[in-house]
Amino acid sequence: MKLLYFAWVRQKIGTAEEEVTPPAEVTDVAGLLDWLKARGPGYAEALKDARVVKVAVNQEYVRPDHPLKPGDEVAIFPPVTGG
Amino acid sequence: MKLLYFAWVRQKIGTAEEEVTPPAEVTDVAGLLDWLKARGPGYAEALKDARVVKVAVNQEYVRPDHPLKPGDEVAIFPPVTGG
Amino acid sequence: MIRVQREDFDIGAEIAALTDGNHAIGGVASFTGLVRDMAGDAGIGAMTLEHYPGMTEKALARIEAEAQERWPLQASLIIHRYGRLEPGDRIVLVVTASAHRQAAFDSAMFLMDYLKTQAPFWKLEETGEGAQWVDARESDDHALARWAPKTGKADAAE
Amino acid sequence: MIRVQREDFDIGAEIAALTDGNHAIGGVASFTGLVRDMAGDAGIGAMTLEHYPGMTEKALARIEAEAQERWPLQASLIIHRYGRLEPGDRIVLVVTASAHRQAAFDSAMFLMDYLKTQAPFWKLEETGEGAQWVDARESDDHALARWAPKTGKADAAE
Repeated sequence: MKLLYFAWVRQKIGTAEEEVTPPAEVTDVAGLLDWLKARGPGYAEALKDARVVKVAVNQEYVRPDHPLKPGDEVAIFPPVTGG
Repeated sequence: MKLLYFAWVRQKIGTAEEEVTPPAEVTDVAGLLDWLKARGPGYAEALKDARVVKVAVNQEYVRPDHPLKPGDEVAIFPPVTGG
Repeated sequence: MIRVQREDFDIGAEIAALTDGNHAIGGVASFTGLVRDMAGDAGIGAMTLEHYPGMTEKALARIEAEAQERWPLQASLIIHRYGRLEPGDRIVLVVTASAHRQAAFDSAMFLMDYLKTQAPFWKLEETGEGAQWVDARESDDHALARWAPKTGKADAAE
Repeated sequence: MIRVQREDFDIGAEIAALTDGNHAIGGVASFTGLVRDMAGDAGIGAMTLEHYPGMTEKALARIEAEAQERWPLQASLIIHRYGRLEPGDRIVLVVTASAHRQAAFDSAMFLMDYLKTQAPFWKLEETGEGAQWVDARESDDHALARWAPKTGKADAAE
């Protein structure tokens, strides 16, 4: 599974992208965020408030209960501020 | 008093501007329109519905009861259609 | 700034002249009116815009001043052409610049609604059946009504 | 039409390319977003716009398609820049063209409101106290809410 991070999520985690293989019990977006938070202080800090960060799977916004599969591209980022 | 006519008011009356000296009983815009209507069939046709035509005195929109004085520039025209 | 002219205008150059160097501007709204091929049902070839020299400038200046009073604008521009225009030709340009986008959008709409109902211009269309004066549209009066003072639109800037 | 690019754009040239020769267009609305000197209280020198290549284009294309569905548009354009921008620089351009002015205005406002809240861009401002990510604004969410389907805005074209 390919993970992409943007803006301050990227800065706090310290990388722009990584390839991960979460354990079998991670089946949806909420589960992935919980699993990531346990990977280190940068992750915990970036993802501490799950209601703030946005998640896109395969470049579409999704909700926390969105199911995940191995080949997915999952992007995690703050609320957008373009325009 | 200088009178200016625009668009179909001008076409129906047959002139773009004229200098007139209305009688003393013409003291306001409504009185001027009534006096003009009696000047000929073109005037009568152009001004037959006083609620349709707009009047500006000295380049400001005015109401029928607006008073008139000798040196005024009075313009009479249809509802505007610019923009 | 207002201009009444026979000549065409260059939208990009006008916006640049109005806004370049003013770094307090966050948003610029513009509206350009063009001569359409179809007015109602009859195809039109061209039109002639008649106006009232002198009063036109006064009316536009007053409308612009009112927009400046209602919204915190950094800059504004109204250009309106007169004379003979063909389909696709530009008729009118309104540009408003503000710190925030909603003030720019709202004031541009306000300027257009006022122009349509207050500025002394009249359109004579060349149709298949000869020249015809365009009728004023009730929908333009309705559009104007939304800016009546009671609506408090002046405070709608984001 | 949508474009995501590092390069600047020319408003007049973009509008001309979009509208020239289409005589069904009666009105063209545009909005240009510029980098302001002041964001909140701290003066900013410049900003860097980060984005999500791939998703950005998809998001803009979907937003444009929704505008085309809601309003009878003859043409539309969204350009959004990324990279480092200085005060006064253009960030975003939205252009909409329709037979009638209100459809052009409304759809341009809709596109900007959606862009602000949906398109994956993030602004990093250079302030006196170092670089700082811009916070999303609640007022942008409120602006978006007015386009919820229940309001029937889709039928508001004059």
